[in-house]
Amino acid sequence: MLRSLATLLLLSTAASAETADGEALKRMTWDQIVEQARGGTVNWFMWGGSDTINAYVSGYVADRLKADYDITLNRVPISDAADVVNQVLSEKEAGVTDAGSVDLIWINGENFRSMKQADLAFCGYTGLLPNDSLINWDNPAIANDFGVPVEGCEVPWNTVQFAFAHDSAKVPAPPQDMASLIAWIKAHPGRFTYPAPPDFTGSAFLRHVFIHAAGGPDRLLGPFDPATFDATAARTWAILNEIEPFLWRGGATYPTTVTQLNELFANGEIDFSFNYDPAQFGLAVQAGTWPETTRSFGLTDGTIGNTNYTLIPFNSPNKAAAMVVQNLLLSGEAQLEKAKPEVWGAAPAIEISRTPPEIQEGFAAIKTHPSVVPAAELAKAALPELQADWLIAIEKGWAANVGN
Amino acid sequence: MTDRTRIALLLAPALLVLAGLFLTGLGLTLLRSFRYLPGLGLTEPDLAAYAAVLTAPGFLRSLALSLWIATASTVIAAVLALAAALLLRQTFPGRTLIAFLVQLNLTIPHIVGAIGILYLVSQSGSFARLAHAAGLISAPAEFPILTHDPYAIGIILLYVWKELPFITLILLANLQTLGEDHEAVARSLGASRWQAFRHVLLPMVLPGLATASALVFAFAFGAYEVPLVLGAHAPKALPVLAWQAWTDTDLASRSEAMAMAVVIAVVGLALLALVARGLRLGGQDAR
Amino acid sequence: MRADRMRTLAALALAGFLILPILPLAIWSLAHGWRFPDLVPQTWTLKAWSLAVDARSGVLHSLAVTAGIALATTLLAALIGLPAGRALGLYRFRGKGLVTLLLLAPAFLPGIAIVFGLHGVFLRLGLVGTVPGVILAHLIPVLPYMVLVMAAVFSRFDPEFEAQARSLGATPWQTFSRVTLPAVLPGLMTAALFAFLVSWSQYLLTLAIGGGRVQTLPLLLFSFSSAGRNDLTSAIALLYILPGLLVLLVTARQVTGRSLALVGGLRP
Amino acid sequence: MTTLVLDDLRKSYSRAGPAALHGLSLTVASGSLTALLGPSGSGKTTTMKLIAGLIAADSGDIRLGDRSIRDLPPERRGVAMVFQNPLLFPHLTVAGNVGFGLRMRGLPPTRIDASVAEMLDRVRLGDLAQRKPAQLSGGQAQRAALARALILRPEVLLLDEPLSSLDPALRDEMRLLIRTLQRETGITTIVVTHDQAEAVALADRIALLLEGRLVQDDTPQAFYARPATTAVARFFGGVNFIPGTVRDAVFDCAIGPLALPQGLPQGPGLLTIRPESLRLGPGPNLRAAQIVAVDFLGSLTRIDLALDGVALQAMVTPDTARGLSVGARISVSFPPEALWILPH
Repeated sequence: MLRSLATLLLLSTAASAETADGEALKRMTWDQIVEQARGGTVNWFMWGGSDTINAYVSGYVADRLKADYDITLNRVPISDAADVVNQVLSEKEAGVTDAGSVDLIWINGENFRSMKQADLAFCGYTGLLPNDSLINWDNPAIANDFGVPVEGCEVPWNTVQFAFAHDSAKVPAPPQDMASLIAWIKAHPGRFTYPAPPDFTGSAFLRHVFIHAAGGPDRLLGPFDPATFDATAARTWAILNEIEPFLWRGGATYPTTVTQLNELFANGEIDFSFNYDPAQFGLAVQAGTWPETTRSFGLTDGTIGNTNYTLIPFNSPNKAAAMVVQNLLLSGEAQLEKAKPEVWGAAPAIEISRTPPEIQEGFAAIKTHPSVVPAAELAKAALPELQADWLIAIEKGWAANVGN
Repeated sequence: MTDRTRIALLLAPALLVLAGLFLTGLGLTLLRSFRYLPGLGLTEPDLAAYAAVLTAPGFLRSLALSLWIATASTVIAAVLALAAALLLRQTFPGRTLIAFLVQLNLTIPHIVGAIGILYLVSQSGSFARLAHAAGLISAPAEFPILTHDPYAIGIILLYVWKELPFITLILLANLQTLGEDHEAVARSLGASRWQAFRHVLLPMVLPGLATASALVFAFAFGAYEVPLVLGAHAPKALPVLAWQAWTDTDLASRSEAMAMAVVIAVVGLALLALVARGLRLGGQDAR
Repeated sequence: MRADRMRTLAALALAGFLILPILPLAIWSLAHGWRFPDLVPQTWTLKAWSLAVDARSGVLHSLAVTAGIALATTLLAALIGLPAGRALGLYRFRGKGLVTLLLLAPAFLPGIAIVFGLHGVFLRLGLVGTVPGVILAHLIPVLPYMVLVMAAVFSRFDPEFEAQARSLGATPWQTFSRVTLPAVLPGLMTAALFAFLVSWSQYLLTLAIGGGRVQTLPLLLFSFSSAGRNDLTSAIALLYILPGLLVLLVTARQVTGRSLALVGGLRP
Repeated sequence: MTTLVLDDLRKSYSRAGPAALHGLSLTVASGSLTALLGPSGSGKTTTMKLIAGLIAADSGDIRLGDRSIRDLPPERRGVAMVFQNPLLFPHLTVAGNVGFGLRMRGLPPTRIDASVAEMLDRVRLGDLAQRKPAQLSGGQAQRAALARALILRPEVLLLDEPLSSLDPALRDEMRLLIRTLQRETGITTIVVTHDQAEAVALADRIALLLEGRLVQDDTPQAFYARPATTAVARFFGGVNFIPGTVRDAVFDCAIGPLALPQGLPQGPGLLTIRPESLRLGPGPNLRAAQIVAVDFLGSLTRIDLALDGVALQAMVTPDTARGLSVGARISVSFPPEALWILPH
């Protein structure tokens, strides 16, 4: 324990800007970059609430980085990526351009948009990563993060798709689409709720209702359009206000986090939970938090899918090492490892068909947890993510019209 | 070395640290609340952030909520602590154990207590389960709403739990210094037990009680992590609202966060002024 | 003897109130799945504890960091607060009221009131995200307690003892270490305990100034709590209580006895 | 008016604390000023607190006139107590303190003000009515404390070491004030003290407590002339003790037979004579002694004597002592009326 404290003290004082100059790196070959990266330390800020994900990163990933590249991975657990964006922003404002405290962020959505807009991301280097070839950049769901073009500013890590969980012992026949879900809510007062935005998951649920109110996603794709928004939003608030009295606690209050939603579901206070990462359902059952009879499903009119990424801030002093981390995360082995249900159960962000045969066999052999709806099943009805402007407008509108 | 130099030297490190950290932090917060941000090209201070904050209904509701939390917690904790201190002043079997529990509680961080309270009194918490076992409720929804509730009952409960020992210990120390003789005199002068408490003991411990209560009020008003764990989605406690505004990636809301911080600081300073007046500090130099 | 029974009841109620919120934590830390309406978990397990002490979970590392920061903060606060307490406790001087007010102020101004500005200052100094930065930030809420308790201690200290020692041939350092320090030590221990606990419990300042990189237990605890792992959260919460409990046991004699009166020394 | 009777009072404490009482019986005559005398730890303060009702007796009874007050709460006993420290309430003015008891009784403010003003004048604190206790001198504070109790016209007034916190000059003044006020009001008063000289100077009667027991209850003079035990004699400054046997009116001892007054108990006993009663020079029961030491003590001179192997002490005026030197032999006489026999 003392040693780890000493390391930390040293780390914090020795914020040397070894590979802060991104432009210089871009002119190097991969081998040169790896050479630069050796012996470095990467401070990876990521949501730290899942012990399985933590174990994968601090165990498998960190061990391989140490063994193969002598890179020390310092996982920095956080509760909200927005805090990190804010931190980098503060650093920029204070003129810290080459000695930032963040080397890598697990990120997507509006946080990515914020970073990109404020020029906080290190961009244009992803082609240098050897495993970049495994990414299908032609897939719009990969090349756009919540509708914002990635443009070499971040590297995909996982793909996820929104799914609902229910206890099959209590609700044997859950509603299959948004319309019947709304009907179900009205027929079962107090048995449903959703986390209040800006909770990430609650916000995603809102977008499903919004798309439903719009009669489909088609008119919502592309840049923000105030006229379309106003018309759709009015219908959305009407629906949400209509179901509000039938929600948990009569809609007087909403859970503030998806954690509270999960807790309510675990204790049978409500009949549905939902998550952007269905693998979490299996983990909750394994942890004993949720009943064994938990099952999950997508809606027939579609659920939103997205990709999440890792990003290097513009002022990271360890860009080379961070790039090596990103490259390792993309590798077939690393993606396969985290796809195993007992490890994490996360869906890969790479094209499996481009990996070596033994990796492909590995993926084929994976049996998903019975509580987790298979990604392929969900993919049959997938909705695209809306651009961040829509998202912000929906969140603000909800606070003013529904959750007040 | 003259006494003046000696005193100056003795005080210098503490004043340097506090001026360097505390006053600078406060000063910069104030400066930025006036939207003075040369780094971003804003060099004309204005009151826009205050205007935005004070006209937002959310802010006023949050301010009211935080004031309510602090007031209720302080009053309840102070009254109970007074009773606890009077109890612990006596000798009875088990007193040592309770005195230990009171001290132990002082060492428990707020966030641990907040999580404990959450597991205890939420609608699916231990009490709800007991109620279910006793046949009083059949589902969590029937249990009273004590956490994440609009009246902040869970938050107040936590503060009472956590601050009761703090005030109790200060009162006990106070009572120890005072002894029991003043009450004995009052009784022998014909005061009933209640009168001796009301007219003698209470006025004598009041300065200590008031200071401790002011500290508790300041803490309950400005703490961030407790309402984060136990608070409802709306309205948010003021510190949570301020933090959210600060971490908002929209730079405009940062000035608003600073303005909210200044409002919180003003409440704290008002408390300090009250305490200083009560203790006759500040005005009197030599004491 | 009805009064006796009332007193016993009140004592029981108080003890129960103090201990109750800890009980669910203890049970949760040993539970595998504990859902409503089960009064006790259906399966007991040590899984949460083994995860908590597993190096990869970072809990022990955080424990060390938290303890190291608290100890360093306490030591620094003692070094700064002892002389200041002496000045306030032994001397009368112009501006004493003002100085006392300034030293008292951080106890009344919540961290959130200064942390945004402090963050800006520390960013420029390269202290954000560093352990020294967090220690410095912790000094702000810690110093008032240290200074005021030491002021109370010194107000009861007779400097004639030092004069006596000097006249018997002691050097200034010998006088301090053999005469002054032993005399104020019980009070210093009380102040140190408070300083340690204030730093130990700090959440907001660590979150902001540590920038996530200085991962103390409260931050980790919140992280797990917000992930809904009640079992892990509880195990960490109990671990988080442990060192405070140890410090309390070690210093119990100092704190329960005469020098508890010094807590009243928070009154200047 | 009201006689205070303590009947076989017992009080024991589980742990170290105030002294215990082992069956105290004492009658305090109405209107008298009695000193409760004893060294520290003898049970004086315990007795006072029992009378005041601040602690409860294990057994025994306390009666005021013909009613038992044992189970009454303090405020309904008609007993007021003044403590060793003035214990003025720091948050009240002098007037507020003096009027405290009347306010507790719910008297109208105008009547309280009048009584307080009158009382303050009697203890010469009229000018200081609006002061806070912190601004008073020790003597002023003690007078205020006395006034605070007296204003209630209690049936019994208890004073716990009222002079011990004052410096010697103030003591005489305060003693006189207590005496005067007690005589004027006729309130049955008990003064606790550990100082026998103070007890003698102040009280009509003295009750001496030793180790939780009443050993003698008598007039001050009797404690000098007729102490009940050796301990009492020693407590009152007795130093001369000679063992022997009383036969008729003669005491047989190491220095030969001494003539005694009539009526003393027969058999073995301890002869005592106060040092100031031992006469240097001729008289009854004449003996020869050698001077061992001469110590000038100011108003008196102490002469240590050796008489057939028995050590004796005499107190004489400096005039009498003039010319005496160590080693000289002088004659010493034992006036029979000054001899007293203690049980041995």
